[in-house]
Amino acid sequence: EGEKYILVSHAPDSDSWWNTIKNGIALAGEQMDVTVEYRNPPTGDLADMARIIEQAAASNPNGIITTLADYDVLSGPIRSAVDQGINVIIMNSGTAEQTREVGALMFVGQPEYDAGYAAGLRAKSDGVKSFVCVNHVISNTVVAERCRGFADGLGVPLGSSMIDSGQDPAEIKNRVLAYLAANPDTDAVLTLGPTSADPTILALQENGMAGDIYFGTFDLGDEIVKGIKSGIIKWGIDQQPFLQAYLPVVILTNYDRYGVLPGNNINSGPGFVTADGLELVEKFAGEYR
Amino acid sequence: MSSPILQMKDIEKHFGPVIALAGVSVDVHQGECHCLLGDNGAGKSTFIKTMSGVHKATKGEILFEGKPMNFQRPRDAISAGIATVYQDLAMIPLMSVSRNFFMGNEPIRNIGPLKFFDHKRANEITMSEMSKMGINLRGPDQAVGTLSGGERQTVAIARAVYFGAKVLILDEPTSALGVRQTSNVLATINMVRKLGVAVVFITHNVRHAMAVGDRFTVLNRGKTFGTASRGDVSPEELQDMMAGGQELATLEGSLGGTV
Amino acid sequence: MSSPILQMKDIEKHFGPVIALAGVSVDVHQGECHCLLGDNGAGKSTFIKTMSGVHKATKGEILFEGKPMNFQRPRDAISAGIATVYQDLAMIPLMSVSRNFFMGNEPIRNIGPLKFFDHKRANEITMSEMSKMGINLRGPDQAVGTLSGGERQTVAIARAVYFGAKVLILDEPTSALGVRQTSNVLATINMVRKLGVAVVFITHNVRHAMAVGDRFTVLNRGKTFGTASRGDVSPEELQDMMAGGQELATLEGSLGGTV
Amino acid sequence: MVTSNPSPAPVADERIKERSSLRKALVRPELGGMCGTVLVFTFFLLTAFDSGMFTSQGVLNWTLVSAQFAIIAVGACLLMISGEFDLSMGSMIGFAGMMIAIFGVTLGWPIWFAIIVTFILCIGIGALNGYIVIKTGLPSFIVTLALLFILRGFTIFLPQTLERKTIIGGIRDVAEGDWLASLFGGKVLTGVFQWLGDAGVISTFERGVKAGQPVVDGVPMLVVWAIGLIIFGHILLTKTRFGNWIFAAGGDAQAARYVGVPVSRVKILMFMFTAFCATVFATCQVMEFGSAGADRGVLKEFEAIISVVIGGALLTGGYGSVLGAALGALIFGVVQQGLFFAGVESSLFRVFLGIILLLAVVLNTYIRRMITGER
Amino acid sequence: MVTSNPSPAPVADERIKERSSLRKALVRPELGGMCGTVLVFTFFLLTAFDSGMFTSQGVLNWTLVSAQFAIIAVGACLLMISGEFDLSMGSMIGFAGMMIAIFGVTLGWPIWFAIIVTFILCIGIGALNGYIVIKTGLPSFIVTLALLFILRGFTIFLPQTLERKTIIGGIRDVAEGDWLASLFGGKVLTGVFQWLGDAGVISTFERGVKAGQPVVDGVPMLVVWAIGLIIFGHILLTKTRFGNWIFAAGGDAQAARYVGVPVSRVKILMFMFTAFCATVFATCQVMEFGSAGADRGVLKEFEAIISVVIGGALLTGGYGSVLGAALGALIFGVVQQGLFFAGVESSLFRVFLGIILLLAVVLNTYIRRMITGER
Ligand SMILES: Nc1ncnc2c1ncn2[C@@H]1O[C@H](COP(=O)(O)OP(=O)(O)OP(=O)(O)O)[C@@H](O)[C@H]1O
Ligand SMILES: Nc1ncnc2c1ncn2[C@@H]1O[C@H](COP(=O)(O)OP(=O)(O)OP(=O)(O)O)[C@@H](O)[C@H]1O
Ligand SMILES: [Mg+2]
Ligand SMILES: [Mg+2]
Repeated sequence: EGEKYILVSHAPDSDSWWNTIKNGIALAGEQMDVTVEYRNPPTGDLADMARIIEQAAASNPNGIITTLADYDVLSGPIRSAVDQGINVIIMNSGTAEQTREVGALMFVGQPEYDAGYAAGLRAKSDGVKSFVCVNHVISNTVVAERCRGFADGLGVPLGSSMIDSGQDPAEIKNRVLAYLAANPDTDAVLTLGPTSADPTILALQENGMAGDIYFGTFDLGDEIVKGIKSGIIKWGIDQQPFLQAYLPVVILTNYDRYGVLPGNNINSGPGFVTADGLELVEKFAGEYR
Repeated sequence: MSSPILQMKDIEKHFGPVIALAGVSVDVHQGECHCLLGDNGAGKSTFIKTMSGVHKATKGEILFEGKPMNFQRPRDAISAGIATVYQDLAMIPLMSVSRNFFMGNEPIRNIGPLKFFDHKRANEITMSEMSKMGINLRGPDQAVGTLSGGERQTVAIARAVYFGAKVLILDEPTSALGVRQTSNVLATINMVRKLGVAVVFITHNVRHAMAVGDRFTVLNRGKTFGTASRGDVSPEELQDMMAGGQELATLEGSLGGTV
Repeated sequence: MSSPILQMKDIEKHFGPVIALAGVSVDVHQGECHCLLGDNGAGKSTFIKTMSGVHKATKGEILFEGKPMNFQRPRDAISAGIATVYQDLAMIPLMSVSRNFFMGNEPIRNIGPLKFFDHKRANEITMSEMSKMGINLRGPDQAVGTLSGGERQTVAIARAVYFGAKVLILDEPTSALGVRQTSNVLATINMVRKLGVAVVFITHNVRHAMAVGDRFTVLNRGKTFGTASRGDVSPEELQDMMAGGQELATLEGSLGGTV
Repeated sequence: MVTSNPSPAPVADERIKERSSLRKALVRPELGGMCGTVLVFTFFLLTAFDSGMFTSQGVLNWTLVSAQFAIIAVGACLLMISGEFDLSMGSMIGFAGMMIAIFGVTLGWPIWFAIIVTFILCIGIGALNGYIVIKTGLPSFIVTLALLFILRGFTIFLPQTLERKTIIGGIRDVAEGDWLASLFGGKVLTGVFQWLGDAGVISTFERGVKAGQPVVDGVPMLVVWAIGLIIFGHILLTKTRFGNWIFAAGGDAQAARYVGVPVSRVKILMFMFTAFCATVFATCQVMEFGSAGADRGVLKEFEAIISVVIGGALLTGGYGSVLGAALGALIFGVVQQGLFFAGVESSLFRVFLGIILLLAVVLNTYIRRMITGER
Repeated sequence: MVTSNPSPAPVADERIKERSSLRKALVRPELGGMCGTVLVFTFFLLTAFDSGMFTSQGVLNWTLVSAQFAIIAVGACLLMISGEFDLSMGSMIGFAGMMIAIFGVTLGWPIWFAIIVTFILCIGIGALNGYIVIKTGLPSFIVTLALLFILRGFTIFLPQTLERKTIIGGIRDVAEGDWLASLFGGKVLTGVFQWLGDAGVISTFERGVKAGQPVVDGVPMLVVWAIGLIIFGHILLTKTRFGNWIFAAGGDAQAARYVGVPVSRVKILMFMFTAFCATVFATCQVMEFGSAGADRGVLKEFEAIISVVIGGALLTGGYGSVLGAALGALIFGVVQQGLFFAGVESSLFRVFLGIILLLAVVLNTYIRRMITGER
């Protein structure tokens, strides 16, 4: 019935994980018959993101769905959108407490640090003692939290375990190779998304460590799923981005139309995807998973 | 006299609000040296640039060998047989002398089906042509930017003469030259003229003009004072016209006569 | 004769493997016009550039008003009182005539404690100085890049003369000038010389040199043939030396005498 | 000889066509930018009028973005006219913000002191940039590129080592009531806006806790800084002796040296001014958002250069105008935010951005040529 | 007059100092790059010798990275010498890869056909770039910047619309056994390496599934392409008529036009060649990694320009060398990978990268000046 919702993410253009989010809101928009728009700061600069939230508020939509990647930066614009009478749902990153503080309706998602921490605990119980975190967007403050959480979960210092891999697949591959050559006693590899996971798989295949080294990754994609299937990757952390995008649209629409609202925050993750039950994941990886 | 090889009819050229040429007509014949004279800013360079395809005339007609010509770019004029030495020389300072010499006309050596720039030949020709003009280069691979002003000018002249043409246009070719080089250039003009080439020669030096010129056209503030043949005009008259009819500063007699 | 204002002793200048000056000594006195003559590539421009602080001499000594001077950059020479017109003019094509004229020496208008560029005054002075030299500019805000060759050269000369100095160095100032402008420049040289300024004048034109020169130094291939005073040397001898002692091309008699 | 009475203005020249004074007034380097601005506004008035882009809130939004671009564009513009580039501007923004956060929050210095030290530090780095460029004779592209890496590296390394994360927050709290911080973070003319809101000129919030207050409650200091820097830069460039030196240094450094312009000094000062602009940008940002992150300012140097080039300056130096750069910043900001308002599909956002930028530049170049009669 | 017998070589000139022929051989534009290379290798031999950087595997590692840089650096170098820039190279890489994936996987065309169509398309876009630059007279910076945005936009938009994802995989499967694909994705000299492995010259894997196989089993086609393009570019630039035109077009377009060099044609062809290099890069990448992503090639244009500038070319055009650019790519690649081998603290990676780049360039400039005796 013509409601308009805008989703603002903190991701730079072309980050493939957010593609699932786009598909999620598009589907929800279609099903609920509302207009949805996706917006993001092209370089991933959070200060630019704040401006986009202000802009979204100025275009007076019925609701805004946004991440709370940095409370300091984003709380101001979000709060003034709320003050203006726009319904806001926080997705993906942020905490329940912060959600309340900015006056948003609810939180759908899973904080990055917590996800990393959970993964770290799991790896620790699998006997991992040292790791390398392949960070393809080192200047992005949100994604780095995953590495920090993982290190804390493992109980080891992050120190020089995080490498600045760049985004080019060949560079990622060769930097992983170089790192592993220089630090042969590394127990585990953690990648932060398909961009860094895909070339890392190739790197491990090339130096013969595939299947040998403990390999976990965030987020799913075609190659990651194949990797899990073939046993190269132990697990992929799925925070179900689809839900993070789909649910807020549905919830906001129903809230606007009928005034109904779930009473609690929704945790969409962390879910560990392992070699068991891969079928649907395989089919929709990169699209809805 | 033969029919003119190049006719410029009523050429006008405007740059935005500036009227550089306000209707100039000149004929150039084979085997003659046509001197273009005039005060600074009279429009000489602009005029020859419309001849050589650098500028498109705002108004007017150009006939080359009797046929109307519409040069879109210097390339067209060059392939029609017009070689030009520009006042601003058209040299690339960062490139070597021999690369500059052959720029646009590189000699080719075939290796199988492939065509390569024949550096050896280019270097030899450059050195010999330059020494014909009275300049002993240190080497053909010196960058043009490190040449002296006169050396640079000589490269431009030697290049235009070497690649020959039906019309050779020289815009103040001797301005930076030493006496020896100047006399070489004048001798060269004299020689190519005798070979049947039409030469258009711009100069501020009446003595140089009188030495080689067959006909003289004087420009003044974008218009022409008309064309005179050698013998019809005295050096003093010419000098007077070149100054645009304005008075010359007098200098205690020591500069009497032609400057 | 007074003691020299500028003494250059045994100046050598090498560019990498190239020896441009191989030991040249010249004295310049107040109120004299010292002509520097020589073939193309003889080293004249290089020599005056060591005078004006552009190049640092590889070897040799410079005394200015009797004191050893070590110019690190042109600024030093300018503030010591040496103004130079370079052969490559030192003009910025994209800037207007009046901005170029005052570049480095902008007139200031105070508004309260603030100092502003006085454009009005700059424009007026530019127009009047240029018309004194015989060039009627269309407007002071025309870009230098659109001036004719001679107009551009006149701006450079007018600038150097206007800002006055103890020593005025002119590197081929008349090369692109029309007869009227040339006679103005020669008259100007004559005038400033009488005001006690030392003038160093480079030219390839023997007649210009003889018209205003008091002493003549001839360079040849980086060395000097020595200095002669006016009256001690005939134009023909001078011309011979300038050609570096080599033969001139002969041109059916019509160019007899001085080029 | 030094003094000479200007002779009467020369007589009219028959070689110049008459031009209307309107046309004469139009012939200036900013013309392109002006045409582009008109074009862009017309475009968005037609396509996004009812999207909220021209409500007071919407206007504030693109004004802020344009003001941000303008602050760095002024520095980049003067530097570019003087013939150099600074690719480290974006990293400098990130670095400056991080230093303020480290000094003010981690080390707990008073915030005014943190800001002053940061300014000194960053302007020093700018001077170092310039010094290296002048001394080595290397192109500024490669020197500032190295600085780009180095500064960004420190911006990641320092907070990571000190605080174990790449964001430092809590600056707003420590800046509360600081005299210097309010110069960068506050708003001015709040009274006027309240009055305008009451008078109904500016719309007021209709629902929520702020109901009744005007939507826009003041002019952010960011905008004040932008306007101040534009005016300063414009006067410096066109009305002072130093401005002439900037043009000269960029037009032909060798020729400028010949006539005694202190080219090295001019260039180094311009590097310092660019660093100053970047630091102003960073300080405003830190004060507004209350945190400094390692991702701040990424690619901002590019955006500054884009604005300057849209504004008609030559990349090779020696030609340009601060007002043009400011208009370029306005065009860039309006296009960027306008596309959001127009609701362009996000994956096509860049396509439109590219096309509109190209059209704006092509059209303004053609219009300028038409009016000035160049070629 | 057109023919003239070259006179005997002129006599020796007393105004030139004697120089050893070694020194003469050294005076060339690549000299800077060579010194930089020696310096960088010395540095890493000292600091990272036992880290595996100089094992056969390690060598392959940085060779691959350098080869990647070299492929785009050759294109960027020739274009830069001809006086223009191409900022859309990075986007072109992403776009080309995505088009191959869309044609080959989504549309199911035979992969050789997909590759050929992509090459034609991309070279066409390069020509368009050049055409716009020439026709409008705008700086290539702004034109190709617009293309940067536009191409990146399409690279995101197309797969999103067609496949609802931004990474398209499965290319390796469809490329299996394709004759053209193997030109980009395969390895050559595998036999030689197997033999070297057996002979013990190259170490073999010790653990994992590949135990017993030689660590390096062939020269990837990427390296072959890089070497091929370097040789082609070098010969084109220094040994042909066209090469002279490239220098002339970049040195002074106006002067080159005066003497009849077809400047517009030269520049447009160079834009097309740059697009060709970008497409080669993309095709090799797609064939190696089996997938195309919307984020491929981001900032690659920068890395290409860095390599070219390290290699001693002038940003303003008219001067440079392909061999220099190739050495620049080698330096850049070795520094990047070497820092990983040397185990530099990762958040300091960029700091070191910046410092070493700066040192390499400064030092090679000084050495070049010392040897050639400039200034
Ligand atoms: N591109 C241009 N834009 C505006 N005015 C121009 C342009 N080119 C030349 N002019 C003007 O046209 C007039 C003629 O210039 P031109 O160069 O033809 O003179 P010239 O006769 O060659 O003078 P000189 O003897 O000094 O070389 C000059 O007054 C000059 O200012
Ligand atoms: N930067 C440089 N590098 C190498 N050689 C140079 C450099 N500058 C000048 N030269 C050489 O030094 C010699 C002297 O040059 P200079 O410019 O002083 O001659 P000039 O006497 O002024 O000649 P002209 O009368 O032609 O202007 C020339 O042969 C020139 O090639
Ligand atoms: Mg002329
Ligand atoms: Mg000279």
